[in-house]
Amino acid sequence: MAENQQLIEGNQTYASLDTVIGDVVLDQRRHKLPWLTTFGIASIFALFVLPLTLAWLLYQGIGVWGNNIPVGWGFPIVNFVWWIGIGHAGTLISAILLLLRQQWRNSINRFAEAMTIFAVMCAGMYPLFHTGRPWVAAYWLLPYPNIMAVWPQFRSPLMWDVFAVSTYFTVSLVFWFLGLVPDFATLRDKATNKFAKYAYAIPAMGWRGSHRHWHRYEQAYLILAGLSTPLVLSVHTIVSYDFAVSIVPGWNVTVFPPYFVAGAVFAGFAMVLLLAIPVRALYGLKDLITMRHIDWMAKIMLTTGLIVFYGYNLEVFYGWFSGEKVETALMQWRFYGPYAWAYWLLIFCNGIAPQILWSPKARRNIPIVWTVSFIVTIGMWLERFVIIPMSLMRNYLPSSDRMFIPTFWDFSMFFGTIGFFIFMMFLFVRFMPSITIFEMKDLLYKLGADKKPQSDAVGAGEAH
Amino acid sequence: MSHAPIAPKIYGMVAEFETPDQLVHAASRAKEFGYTSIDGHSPFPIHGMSEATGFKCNLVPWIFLVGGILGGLTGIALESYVSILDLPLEIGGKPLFSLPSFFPIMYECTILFSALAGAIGMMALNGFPRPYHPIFDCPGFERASQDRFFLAIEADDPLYSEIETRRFLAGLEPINISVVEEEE
Amino acid sequence: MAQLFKPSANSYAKSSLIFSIAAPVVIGLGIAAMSRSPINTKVDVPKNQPVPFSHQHHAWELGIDCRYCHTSVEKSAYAGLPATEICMSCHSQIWTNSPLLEPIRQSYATGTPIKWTLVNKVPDFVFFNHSIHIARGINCNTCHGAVEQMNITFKGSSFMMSWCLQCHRAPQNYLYPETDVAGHVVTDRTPRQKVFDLYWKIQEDGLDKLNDREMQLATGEDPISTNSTDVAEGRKLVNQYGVKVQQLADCWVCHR
Amino acid sequence: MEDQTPNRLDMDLVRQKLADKRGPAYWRSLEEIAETPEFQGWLDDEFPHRRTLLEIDRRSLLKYMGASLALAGLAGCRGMELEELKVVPYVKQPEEMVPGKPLFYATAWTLGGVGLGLLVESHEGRPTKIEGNPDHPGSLGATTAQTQAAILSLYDPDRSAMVLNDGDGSTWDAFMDAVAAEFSNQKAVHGAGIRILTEVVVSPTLKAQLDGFLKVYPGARWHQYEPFARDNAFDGANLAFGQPVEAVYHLTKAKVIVSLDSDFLQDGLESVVLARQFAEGRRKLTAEDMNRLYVFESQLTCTGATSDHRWSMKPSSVHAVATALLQSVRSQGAVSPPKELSGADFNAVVQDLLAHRGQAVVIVGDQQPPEVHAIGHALNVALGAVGQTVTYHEPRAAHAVHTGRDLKSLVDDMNAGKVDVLVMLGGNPVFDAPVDYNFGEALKRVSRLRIRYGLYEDETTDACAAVDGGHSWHLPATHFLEQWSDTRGYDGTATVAQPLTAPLYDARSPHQLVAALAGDGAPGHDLMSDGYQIIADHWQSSGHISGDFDKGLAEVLHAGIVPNTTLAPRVVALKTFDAAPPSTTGFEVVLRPDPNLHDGRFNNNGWLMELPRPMTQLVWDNAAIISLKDAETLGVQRGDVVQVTVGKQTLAIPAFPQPGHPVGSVLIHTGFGRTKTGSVGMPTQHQSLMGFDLYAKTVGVDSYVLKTSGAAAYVTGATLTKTGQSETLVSTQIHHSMEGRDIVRAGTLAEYLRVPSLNPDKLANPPIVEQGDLDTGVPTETPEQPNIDMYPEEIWTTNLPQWGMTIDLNLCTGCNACITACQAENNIPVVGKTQVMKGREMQWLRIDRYYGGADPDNPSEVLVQPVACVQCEKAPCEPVCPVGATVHSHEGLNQMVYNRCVGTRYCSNNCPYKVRRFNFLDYSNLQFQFTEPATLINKIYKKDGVSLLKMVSNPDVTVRGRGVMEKCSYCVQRINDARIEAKKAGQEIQDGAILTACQQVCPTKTILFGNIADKKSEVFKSRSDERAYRLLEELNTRPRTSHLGKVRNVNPAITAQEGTA
Repeated sequence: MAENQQLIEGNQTYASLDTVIGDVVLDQRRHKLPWLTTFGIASIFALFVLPLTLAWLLYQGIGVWGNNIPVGWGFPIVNFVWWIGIGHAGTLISAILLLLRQQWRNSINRFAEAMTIFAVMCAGMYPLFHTGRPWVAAYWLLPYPNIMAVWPQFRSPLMWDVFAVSTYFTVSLVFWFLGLVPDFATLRDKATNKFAKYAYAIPAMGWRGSHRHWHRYEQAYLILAGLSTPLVLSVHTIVSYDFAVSIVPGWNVTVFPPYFVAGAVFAGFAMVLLLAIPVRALYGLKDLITMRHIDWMAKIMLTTGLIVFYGYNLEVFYGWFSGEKVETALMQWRFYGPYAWAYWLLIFCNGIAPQILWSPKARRNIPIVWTVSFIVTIGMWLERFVIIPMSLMRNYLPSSDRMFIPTFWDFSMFFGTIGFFIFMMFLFVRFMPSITIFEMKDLLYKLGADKKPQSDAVGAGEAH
Repeated sequence: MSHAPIAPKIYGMVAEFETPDQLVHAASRAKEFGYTSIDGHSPFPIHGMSEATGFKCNLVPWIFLVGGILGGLTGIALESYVSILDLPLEIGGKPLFSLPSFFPIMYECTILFSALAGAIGMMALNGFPRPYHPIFDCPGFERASQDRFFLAIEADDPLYSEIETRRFLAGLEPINISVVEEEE
Repeated sequence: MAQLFKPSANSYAKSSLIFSIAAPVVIGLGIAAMSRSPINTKVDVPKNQPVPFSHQHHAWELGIDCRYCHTSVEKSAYAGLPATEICMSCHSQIWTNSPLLEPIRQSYATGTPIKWTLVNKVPDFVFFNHSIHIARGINCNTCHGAVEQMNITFKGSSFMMSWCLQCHRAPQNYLYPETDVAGHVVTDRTPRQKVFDLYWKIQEDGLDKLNDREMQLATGEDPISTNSTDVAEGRKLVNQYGVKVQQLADCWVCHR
Repeated sequence: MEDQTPNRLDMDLVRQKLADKRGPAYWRSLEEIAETPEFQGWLDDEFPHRRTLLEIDRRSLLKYMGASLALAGLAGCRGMELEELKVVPYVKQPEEMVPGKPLFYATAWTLGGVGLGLLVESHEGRPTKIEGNPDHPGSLGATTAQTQAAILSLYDPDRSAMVLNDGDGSTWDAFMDAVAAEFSNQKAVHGAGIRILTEVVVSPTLKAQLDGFLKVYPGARWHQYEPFARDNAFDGANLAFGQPVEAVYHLTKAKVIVSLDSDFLQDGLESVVLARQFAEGRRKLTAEDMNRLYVFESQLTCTGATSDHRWSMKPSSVHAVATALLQSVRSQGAVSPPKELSGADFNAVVQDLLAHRGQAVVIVGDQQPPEVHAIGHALNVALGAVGQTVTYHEPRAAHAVHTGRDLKSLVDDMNAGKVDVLVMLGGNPVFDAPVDYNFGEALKRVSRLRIRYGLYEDETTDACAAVDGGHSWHLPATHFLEQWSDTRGYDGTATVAQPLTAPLYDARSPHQLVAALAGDGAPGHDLMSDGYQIIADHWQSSGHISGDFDKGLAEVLHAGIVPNTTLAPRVVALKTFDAAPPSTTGFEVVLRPDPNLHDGRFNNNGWLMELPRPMTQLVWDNAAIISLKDAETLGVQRGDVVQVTVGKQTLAIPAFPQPGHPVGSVLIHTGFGRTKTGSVGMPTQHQSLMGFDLYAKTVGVDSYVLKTSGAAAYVTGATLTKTGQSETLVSTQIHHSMEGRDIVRAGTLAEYLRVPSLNPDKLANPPIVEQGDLDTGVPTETPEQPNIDMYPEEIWTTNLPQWGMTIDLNLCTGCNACITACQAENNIPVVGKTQVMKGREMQWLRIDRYYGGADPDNPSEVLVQPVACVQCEKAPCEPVCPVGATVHSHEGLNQMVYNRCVGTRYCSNNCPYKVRRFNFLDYSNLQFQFTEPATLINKIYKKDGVSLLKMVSNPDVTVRGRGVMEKCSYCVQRINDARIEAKKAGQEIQDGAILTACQQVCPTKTILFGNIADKKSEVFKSRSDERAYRLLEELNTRPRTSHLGKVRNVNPAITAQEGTA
């Protein structure tokens, strides 16, 4: 019982849930200085830095970045993979944990899904703009009968990316929207302000909670979850193919798919914590996103972190075991080259730092968890940096080795997208229920009504 | 429009309950009593309602399945047509039909089509979007999406009658009972 | 609780939903149609010229051979536009003071070239070679339409890549054997002779004596034929001319 | 236009309008002016041909060409043009011309006193590409990098465009009037006040003209000066033989070649034929047939890298080696070996020489003092080489002098105030004369007329104008493709050079000018026509052309050589001379002409600026090239500025530590640091903008400040000090070691005979059974090699030719000619220093250079390897392209389709050879981008009119736009052309019918190209050679380009661990 209560703290009723969650949105007075300042800064990046960068990029060509031959892929692809990775937590939490009947997911899935959508948006910008001519890339990458009588080339991992990422985005969006419909209805009915009423009524589409609807709704929701699970796994697998399929030393590693997926989850949960912790503090959601949740997420971070770390070690092992002169040269380069600091920092961020989460104390210490998440987020970016440009700097023919030095525009675009992400997240928190109301009620009902199966469920939850 | 005032069309009679369990109990009672067009309304899915009202509909999974199959076929068909028939190119010495490279896209198409089909199908089956519904006229119904549970017995039910139905519902100790009219 | 919407809202909602899905499709189809239409391809759009030159008059009525003006069409990638002196070789004798020909005389006198408006143009990254097409028996009209019927010259075909590929992927559908007036296949002619033969036949025998493939050319419709006998004939010619069909659709044959 | 007067008046108008316009601006203003009817009229009767060029310039070249022939899109891949385009046919079409088909004309070029016969490709009167003339003995079809780039100078918008009088715009007529006035005074004193300064004159006609002039003005003098004329050789010959003979080498006969600090394989136009001869001696890989090259040099050169044994030493030490060799050879055995190499080695060299009497030859480098040259001659005599491997001829130069001393006497006269009129035909003495002459000061004493005739307005132009008193004239010179002239090849063979186009600017040929000065060109009359007449007259009188002259001349022009004009060998007798060893202290500074910019005359040529210097791979800069040991002792890294002090002269210049460079000597190339030149050589006005990169300073530093008349060869007694500043030196290769990988296969002759494949693994542990087939490179016929490949052998079977290429590393000298040829043929843009620094150079073909051995100052081997796209059969770049922009053709080419490319750069990432190049910026539309900031203004400016530079573009190749990947195409435009012609002729493409640009230019025939499916083809034979291997074979990419391993014919008597290359 005590166990269970930790999923929802304070003695909540259906009505109180509505208030706790709904008022964040309906009572706009709750958004105070912290929200405004953060949002203000974010919008500078989202509405000024990012557009400016893109304009200059399109005007000049990608020469404004640091890319060169041999380093054809620099920051843009690093950031792309980083964002996609972050975008994985959402659907993973909603889908996989749903299938695993992890009720603790209920209070964070909506939030995580939103994060997914926006992260994938940010990620999507990079492949499009890194050609320097998005107008061409945009329509030549889509298969449709054209007057040139030519088609995309389906053997290319980039083509797979196009399908994987767009599918992932679409499905996540649908999943997210379906989840929102009943809550829109709630807000519609709760709202007093006429404008708000209509604003929520339209997306609610006339939801009235009929049991027939609930019946089909639950079927669909469950199957969607079932579909999303392999989707989530496939997307980052396919992203990892961009590298694993090539013959570039440091890229053609068979371990990439699993360890990219693990990395994605790793990064994703880090980002969820990074955002959830302040939000729950800010909007009095402590009762719904409890220490229990944070504890579990920390555990998942620890697990995936270990998988990723294992991946790093495997890379080194391959490099040594293959006996390939090129591979060993690459390892030398990572260990001692001019960018060695990036490699060792990566090892610290993703390998060493998370180990503190072994201790339950640390897992329940908000500042520590938050800091670790922050470190991990940086670490995951470094991982992509180490894999992508650093591998490209070394070649089969030493004559073509070159350094890669990012420029101002590399960074401005990166921070621009971060700004965009935060910008969107804050809008979301302000105008949409950041916790699934009806699922919380369902949970409350289950917890309150019959305890027997519930404690099992929670038991399952612990033993995940 | 005719001159004689016509009696407003009745949608049905709605009873409001405190708890989910009451609603389920009421629903099953109504079923036993013989009512067929019953509709329960709750802020969250209540397991047992469908059984209680004897509502069955398993179309949704089939829609997902068909969508998925179609998607997969579309994917592989597109790739094969393009790579073998319409634009046969030697790409890095790979065979024209290189299944391993075609698989990912086929796979993604499967999921995409299936998901869209399912989601849209579900909405269609539920008749959404439907911003207007007579039951919204039911007093206090806004709480149906918050913390109250409603059982509606629709007027088109053969057993429906102002008096009988009201008496029956009253027997279930609802918070209140109201008759809902339907706008033309 | 009060209704937020009128009953009619339901139908509005549904229809707007359907519309929002249908609209992009319609727009897409519209663009597709437009890009294939003269709006984009400029087919059949006559261009103003400094001198209202009529192919119909020169090529058909007078029966002047294409090569008289387009001198390099057999030797070079570029068919060649007549130098002013070529025009003058006749027009120093006839129509010597027609006001229409003033620009020609001016040009000849001052040595300033005439600036004709370009009618047929492939993009800069397409390297089209007239001479080899002539040498393989592709008639001028195959690409340029019924030039001998044009008063003010216009573009005969879209020159879209897909259009080029129709022939480059299946030349047998476009190559055709030449027949004499009696309709017998003429065998003793080289492909290039066949090319320049058509207008003569129109001259001598008039349109009605042409076989239907030649008719297609003369009337400027797409001279494709897919009926088995024609295609079989086409195949023969493909072998006879030594056309390497496989290669025709290689990128670097046209793009470099 | 019968009446001339209106035109004269209108010319004044034009002159006013042009008065203060310069460079590109000049062209812009000209566009406005060109609209005025007066100008039109003037054009018509003055320069009929000029019109077309102005047409081109006013309308965008794209529109003109795009219509009048299918000129590949200068606008880049922009898709279908929809706006109204104009077609401009001829008014009167030239007889021989078929629109759309290029014509080739034979002509010749002269550089550093040597002529080279050329064939120049012309599209509709627009020269686009220079090739060697196969019939010319000095070219045999090949050329050098500089020759290839010369075409770019023709279209250089910075060229001197109009006559300047005291710095203001003027005309030739005005000039002629001025001359007429002044020379009439001079007549009185028999022209005692007139001095003419030319570069080394090779042209027989010009010589005759100048002699004629001197007859008219007996008091006048004619001086010659060129900073890198062969003064030392001149003195050396005098010292040895008492007459200024010139040595002509016949290396085909030579079995043992000793280079005393001579870079005869790369330096100068002569190198073309010498490299060819040398290569012939290295084709047969047997101990008796293969020649052996010993190099004693003071810098790492192509020759040194190619040699079998190389000793690097201070320039002064070469004297000792030479002396020792001479004594030893004379006394039939090694005596007193010099300290630079061990007695054993020295003895081995001597024995080798003695064993090959009559088959050995010694070649001395120009920077060596006369004594060493004399010793070299003596050695050749002693070795019985004379008449065999070397013959002595009267100089090519029409009037051989020691230009250094010649200039001195001129300067003395100037300082003595004896000179009233100084006529400078070409050259740039103010920039490149020895500092102690102080030519600029002396110029101030030239009181009345300072006439400067040159291709560019440069330092000398300014110096002339700066003097107050008297008048200065700058006269625009014609590019060699714009003028009638003649010259002599390395063996004296004369060529009558014809122009390819009328002058693009208001320029005259030197012949016309001298003729005019000599008074037989009356002011005002059309100077263009007699440019031809002068040459014709000379050759008619010379009597070399028998029979009907006009017909004969036509044949001569067509052939590109004048029959039997080869200079006859002279009989020489060796005198006794005393060759005192040079005294030397401190650092020794060697000033050499930059391998690309020569003495600075190509300073405004982007192709040459960006062409990596051989060995250093340095671009856009010159540097103090020092040994690694010296760098260590000085504590400087690459780019750290060092102060070079010689007497009073100091020079601050970034250091470049170079492996294989001798300790205690500094090599500095000249030709940089110009203070007045075009926008490429001196982009001062530019700054860096929003990460867009341009320079704020001159390109490189002026090293002539160290050039003194005293030091005939190299400067001794120099000191180097570290300054603490540092600058960026950009080199296209940062890693120099092969890191133990199997990249360049090389071995000694012995190793080759043991393991013909030179496969390092097998060399390390020779297998019992030799598996030569492993390395034949034949794709399918390798039974021993199990096909470890999941892919089908063939996607489709075809009987089409399969293109392939072989590159014989045994012949490659790394002279870079192929790179520039490729650049010219394939419209490859120049990107500028900063872009190269970022790793974005665009050259499709690169020459990798690797060092071997432990001691960096004395690498055991220096290997060069040309690498372009190897056209893999299982190309890794293809499957990764999402839009299928790079796919395989039925002829086995790895096609890159620019207009389909979206620019993901994945192909480049996945290319193990990294031979793909990407247009990160709008390089080709900003031909100037490396000198102009790409600001908005600039881009708008770019829009009006297409820059003249675009006229150099090859119309058969697309000019790539921004965001497009590109790479070597095996010159597919040439393949397609050959195929079409073959088809029209109803035959298959003959072997050798297709020459790729790099193959055609190569002096040593290193590169072979052809159909590898044809078992009889040259390339198939070469590909089946035992030495043939495919780069990075282990990746199973199946390259169509095979490299052939390098074999060094080492002297067995010399132990490997001695420092040899």
